[in-house]
Amino acid sequence: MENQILELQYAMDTFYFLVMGALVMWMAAGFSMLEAGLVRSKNTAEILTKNIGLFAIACTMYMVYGYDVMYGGDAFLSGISGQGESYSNAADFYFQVVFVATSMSIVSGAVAERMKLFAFFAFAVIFTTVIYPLEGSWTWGGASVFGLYSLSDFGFYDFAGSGIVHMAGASAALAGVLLLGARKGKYDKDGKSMPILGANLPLATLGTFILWMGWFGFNGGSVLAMASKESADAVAMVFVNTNAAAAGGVIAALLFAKVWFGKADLTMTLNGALAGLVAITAGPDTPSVLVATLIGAGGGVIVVLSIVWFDRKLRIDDPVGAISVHGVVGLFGLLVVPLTNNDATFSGQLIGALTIFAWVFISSGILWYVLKSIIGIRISKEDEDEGADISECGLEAYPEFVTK
Amino acid sequence: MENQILELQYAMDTFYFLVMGALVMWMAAGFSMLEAGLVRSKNTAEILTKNIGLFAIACTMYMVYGYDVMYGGDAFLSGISGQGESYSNAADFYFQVVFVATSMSIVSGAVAERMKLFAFFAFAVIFTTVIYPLEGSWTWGGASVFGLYSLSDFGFYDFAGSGIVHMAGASAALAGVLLLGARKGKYDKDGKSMPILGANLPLATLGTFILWMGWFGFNGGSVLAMASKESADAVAMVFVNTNAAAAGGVIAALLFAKVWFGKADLTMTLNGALAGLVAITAGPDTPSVLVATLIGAGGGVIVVLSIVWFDRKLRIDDPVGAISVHGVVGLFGLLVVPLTNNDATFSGQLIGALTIFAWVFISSGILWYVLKSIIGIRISKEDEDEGADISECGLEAYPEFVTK
Amino acid sequence: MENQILELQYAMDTFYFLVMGALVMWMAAGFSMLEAGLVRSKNTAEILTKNIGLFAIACTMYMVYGYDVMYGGDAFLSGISGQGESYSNAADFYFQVVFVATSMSIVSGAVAERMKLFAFFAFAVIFTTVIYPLEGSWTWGGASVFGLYSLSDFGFYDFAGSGIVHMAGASAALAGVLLLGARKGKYDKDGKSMPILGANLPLATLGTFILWMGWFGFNGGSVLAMASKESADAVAMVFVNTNAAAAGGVIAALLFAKVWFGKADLTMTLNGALAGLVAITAGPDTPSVLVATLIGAGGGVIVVLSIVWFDRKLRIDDPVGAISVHGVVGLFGLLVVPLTNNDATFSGQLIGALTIFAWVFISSGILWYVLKSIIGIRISKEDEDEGADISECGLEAYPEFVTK
Amino acid sequence: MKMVTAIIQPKRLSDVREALSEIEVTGITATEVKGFGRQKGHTELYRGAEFVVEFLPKVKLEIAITDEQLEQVIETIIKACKINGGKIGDGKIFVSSLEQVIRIRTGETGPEAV
Amino acid sequence: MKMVTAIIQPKRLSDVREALSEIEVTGITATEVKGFGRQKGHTELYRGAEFVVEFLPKVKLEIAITDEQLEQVIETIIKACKINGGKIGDGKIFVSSLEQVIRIRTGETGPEAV
Amino acid sequence: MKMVTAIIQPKRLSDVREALSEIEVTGITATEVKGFGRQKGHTELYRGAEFVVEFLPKVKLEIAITDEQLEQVIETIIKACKINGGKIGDGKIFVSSLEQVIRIRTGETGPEAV
Ligand SMILES: Nc1ncnc2c1ncn2[C@@H]1O[C@H](COP(=O)(O)OP(=O)(O)O)[C@@H](O)[C@H]1O
Ligand SMILES: Nc1ncnc2c1ncn2[C@@H]1O[C@H](COP(=O)(O)OP(=O)(O)O)[C@@H](O)[C@H]1O
Ligand SMILES: Nc1ncnc2c1ncn2[C@@H]1O[C@H](COP(=O)(O)OP(=O)(O)O)[C@@H](O)[C@H]1O
Repeated sequence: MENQILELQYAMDTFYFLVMGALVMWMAAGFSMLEAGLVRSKNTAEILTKNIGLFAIACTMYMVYGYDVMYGGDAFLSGISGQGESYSNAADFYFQVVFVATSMSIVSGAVAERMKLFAFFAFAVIFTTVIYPLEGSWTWGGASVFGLYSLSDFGFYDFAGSGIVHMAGASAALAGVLLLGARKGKYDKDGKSMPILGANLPLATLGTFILWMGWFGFNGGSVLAMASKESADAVAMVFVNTNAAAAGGVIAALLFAKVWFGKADLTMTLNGALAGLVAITAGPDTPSVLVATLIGAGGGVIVVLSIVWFDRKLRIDDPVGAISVHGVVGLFGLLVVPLTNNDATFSGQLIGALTIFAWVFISSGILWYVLKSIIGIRISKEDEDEGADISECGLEAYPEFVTK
Repeated sequence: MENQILELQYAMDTFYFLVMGALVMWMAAGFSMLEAGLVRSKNTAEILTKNIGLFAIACTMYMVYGYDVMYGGDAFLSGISGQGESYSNAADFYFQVVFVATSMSIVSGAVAERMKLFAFFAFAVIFTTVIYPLEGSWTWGGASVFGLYSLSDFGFYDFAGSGIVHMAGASAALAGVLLLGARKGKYDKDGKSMPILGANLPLATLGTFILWMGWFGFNGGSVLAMASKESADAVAMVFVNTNAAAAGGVIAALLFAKVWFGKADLTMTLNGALAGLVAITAGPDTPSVLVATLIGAGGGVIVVLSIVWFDRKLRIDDPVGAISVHGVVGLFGLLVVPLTNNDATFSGQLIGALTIFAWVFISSGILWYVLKSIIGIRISKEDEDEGADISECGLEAYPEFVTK
Repeated sequence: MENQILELQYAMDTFYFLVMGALVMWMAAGFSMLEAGLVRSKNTAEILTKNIGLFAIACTMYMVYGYDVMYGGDAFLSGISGQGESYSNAADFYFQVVFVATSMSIVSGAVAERMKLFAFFAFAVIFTTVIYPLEGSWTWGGASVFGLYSLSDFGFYDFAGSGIVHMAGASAALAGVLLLGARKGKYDKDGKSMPILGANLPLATLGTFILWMGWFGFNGGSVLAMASKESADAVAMVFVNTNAAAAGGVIAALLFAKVWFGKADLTMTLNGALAGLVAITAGPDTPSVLVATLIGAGGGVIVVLSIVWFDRKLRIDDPVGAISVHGVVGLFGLLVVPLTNNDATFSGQLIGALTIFAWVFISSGILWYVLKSIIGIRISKEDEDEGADISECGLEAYPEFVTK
Repeated sequence: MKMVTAIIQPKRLSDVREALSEIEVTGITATEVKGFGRQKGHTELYRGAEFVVEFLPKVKLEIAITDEQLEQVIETIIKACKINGGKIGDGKIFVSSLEQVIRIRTGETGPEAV
Repeated sequence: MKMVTAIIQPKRLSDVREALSEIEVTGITATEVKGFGRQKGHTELYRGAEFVVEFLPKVKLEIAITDEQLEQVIETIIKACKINGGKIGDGKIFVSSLEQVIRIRTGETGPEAV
Repeated sequence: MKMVTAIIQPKRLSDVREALSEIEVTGITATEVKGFGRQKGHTELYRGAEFVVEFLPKVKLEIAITDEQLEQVIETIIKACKINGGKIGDGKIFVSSLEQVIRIRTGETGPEAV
């Protein structure tokens, strides 16, 4: 009977991982819709192809090699079996693989509307096989950073990946955007930022809601156990705090944009929701619900400032605001963890953030550079005018609707 | 070992609440898409902003005060902790909070295309902090109505909230719509109703499917326990009946509209699905599957009649049909419970419905009136012509597509 | 205590069925969005009506009679109760009913843009009451084929329904399409295939992601148990393999189309994802993750070839590629099972496939023919020009957007 | 015969159409256009950046008429457009001459075909 | 030079275009318009309420040609539009005179630029 | 008065508009059209089948001007369109005569109304 109970615990934890993993997988749809809504219609089919393609690449490459790099498990290509210790190993893999895809999804939005599709896919192959898994091995994997130091020694704490997943994706995106340059027409001759409007805001909103829902799996699953009172309480608390932070992000971004710009800016509000979610991800387990709401609200304000700052001051063109949402707010999320969690230290968070950023930014930068030199990463001016849909995919996303 | 079993039960019930809650949260996306699809494109960005904003407000205000009002739990702002008795308290809160948001979502559709965004948000703050929680306290909370009488004494039974959530939302909506008036151009000088077409029916259909899916969480979670044979059977039966009622609603509305109008009216069919769901919500636990299908079908017929009646006879302009779907059919749902459930009495259902309606309609009416007097609740004629997207949000939902 | 453990197992298995079933129900939204995105805008409202209508019909007719036919359970109309042996009977019904709807959904895409709505519904009634349940009774139901032979004797193995659900749907679709003919303008006077573009590719992509997510329920739930270590491991493995096959299908279709056509064809990529999923469905339990990826990739290549072949060589007009995705690839899925599963034989798979195809194709053919003779199955040329939305539903899906 | 081309506010379309059918104008062709005139475009906002939408949505009506109808048609359009008093953005009317009009169905030409 | 403006049924567009290219018309500009003529609009339904869509979708073709081409072009259009016999809604053709035509790329003017 | 109708590449719209406002043209009506000229359409792909999109997106500008402005306006348009040297597809300009122009708001007519 003892055994039956153990089996039940095993089954419940496995089931929990699978359900949470399915929710995280769903985030792939969220990123696709968000990005498809925020680009111009002439680049929509391409970004959809990019998103479904990168998800497939992430799932395959992480299976082939990345999982092994990150968790140093069994040998190459054979690391995944049904059996596990306290839950199925396959369920663990399933949950992990959707995280890689999430990190990679972040990149696609920032380089939208001008990057060559297959250059992006080539990047995705390396990112999901090596770049992400390596930094993942230093953090969740517990390995030391190139044998030099161990992040856990410094009190680095990143519950579900504000840094490991989100800031990492944003760092790769930043490196790419810097080498890629702004979209044609984004800045006029005086360097003034020209708005380029997203074509389909209901899609972008849908994407945000999907991400919000998927995030329950993202954070909730990161408790890594369900089948005991303690872990059940932890998962429940994480759900509540994740929701509260998203709500806080929405309210803060909405009000802040209303006061600053005079209107209730929908795209900023959507970014506020995501910022709230990113902000809480580093530590949804320790704050009270009220504090979680405030952390989310902090993210909501920061994201508005950051997007404007990147766009108008730094003149870094990020069509969907991915670098601000996932990078800047991801960092913020890491830095507020010590406020409510004694296991984390401020310096540990900083060192961790720096380590992740340095590694991902530099390695991605080199990779983008190599790709740029060999096959080129940017579509031609002519193709950009006509839209990446025609040049990369040979079709249009909304062929029947007359567009500007 | 005894203890381990208890922990497993605890974990399973908590997990069940969280999964059901995530499904209900998903309904927020459903309402957004449904409403975004049924308004004109010039009011789409605004309604999206409204929907994501109200969800955030509901989550925050219910946390700050509403939950406390409804379940008279611990003190202000501190009521939510991970720990609970037979399931995590946080999971319970999570499940409850998404219900408030649902009730509030109902309002947004009815007042669409003409209400001031921030007047609506102000209403949402009070509705989710006081109006809804108070009537919730009389029903699910078990408190007596202003110390006068107790609904449970009369045999009032509302399993998952046909009345408490749906009719309540519709009552607030009705009060708002009466003070707000019809959209410009909705009725010509002879009072003839002019159709105002929804701009994006695939979105509306998606929203309906999302709501259908989320409803499994809404009704299924309302069994409030899973970890025993009895409760598992109950949850399963609730799932099946919920699905059956939605199916019945679709078929009935489709056929009824076909016979009446000569065409298979898609928006009526969508409303039929929702009507079936609303109708079964008061008692998905007791009927057989066949009876559940018939209850849903009843809702499907009623909703078609009611929408036409409100639109053409009463000349109450409800762009998405929310008052009919959630109010009229919600009442119908309450009234059919005694047919299959001996714990409920017809008079109890009537008294309960009246209590909820009277409280919500009057308190909301006063609140709308106050808002109207102070800040105004309606956008200007000029802004209505140009669309609420420009006036409230400063952007358009589909800037590239040429519109009528 | 023994009893409590049994109850917990019972509860967990029931819960597992319900969650998996909700995911499969969600596939109805996936098919709707996929098809709505791949037809022209003038036929969009009609196909949405068709999809929600068929889902409702499937749920109702299977309840009324189909479930009884398939599993020979209790008497007509009373077969569904909460109670079950190792899980709730209602949960089992819930899971099964969404499968019927899936099979029926496959048909709607292939006959899109030219079939009469109510002829389709009439077909759906018979298909879900008799045609599908009968072949289901021979396979999952364990009954012998018209008392002649028993498929299990030959070593026929179809884990989650590559044949029983998908190929069956495609067979019914093929019979319908043959009697219906191609859409007006699909082939020019020389028989050259003219492309008819889908109006909304983001919707089609969303639909694909929804189906991908729902498929975890489809395959994962087909393990039929969760509450033991063995079954938990099996479910986890099925999840991982399902995901891997979809990823393999995407990559293969994307690359194959890129090499063949020179562009990254989005609609082919979407079909690749679905083909990967269909291919693995007959046996997601036995292959390793790598092999699952390859099976999916096989499906991805086959689907591209098959779609082009049907379209240009056979001149069979299938607007969404349903016959290729579900029929041809479904067959492929059946045939590769023996490679990794010793319980299945190649001949058994062939006999099973033939049995299903013969029955469904012939019975559907007769039914379509009868419908054609009595009420007609095709809308008029005039209505086809104007679009089925106006003729069948009396409204347009995107009334505000100017179209070609 | 004349071709009258009127650029009007979209919200005036049904008023103008009704007014014209009262004076027995039986054919109109309407096009959605973007207009740029004295009326300044309105300002929109995207992610905090303001920008001016310079081309405003207008409707262009093309109405082929006989020479005799000209004056009345112009007056009717002007009246229907100024229902709420004249405002900037109310639009313009252009008149040009038509050499020939042909009804495809019947092959009729000239004034009868209008 | 002449400007021929033909309002036709959208479904006739490719027929007309093919017929015109056979008689060596090399340039056409097409616009989606809404037409209101003798043809009554069709009835749609929304939530049980019927309403008439008065403006029907049409395509407007503008074709600049030399004076000599005029007759042939008109005949060709009429023929292509009446492929299934003449029906109400088949459309109209308007002819006006063009003072100048300029090809932007080369600066050519007059008949060569057509 | 003249009506200048220019069919241009959509991407040249803002250049042309700016150039025209510098020479004090105060009104423009722009329409999205599909053009078919010497420039061959591009090839798209759908499910592996190639097809030619024959009608390419263009923008039609209609500009009512006084007779005196004609030459300058034409030159300005040509210059703005050939910013990157002339290419096939750059477009065409048609000039016709206007008999009357009326500003609806004020009722002004003739050159002042332009
Ligand atoms: N000279 C012109 N040529 C072409 N179209 C014009 C001209 N002037 C005005 N229009 C059209 O008429 C519309 C109304 O013009 P507007 O500036 O409001 O006129 P007004 O100066 O009479 O108030 C403009 O949006 C434009 O489409
Ligand atoms: N007098 C007119 N002025 C402008 N456009 C017209 C006129 N008459 C007809 N049209 C256009 O031609 C289209 C076809 O007209 P229709 O009423 O079918 O012509 P008919 O009377 O020749 O059958 C109309 O939809 C409209 O766009
Ligand atoms: N004869 C014509 N009549 C009407 N429109 C024309 C004509 N010739 C050209 N156009 C329009 O001008 C656009 C540019 O034409 P294009 O073939 O590129 O001209 P070019 O031969 O000067 O390069 C075409 O797409 C079409 O819209």
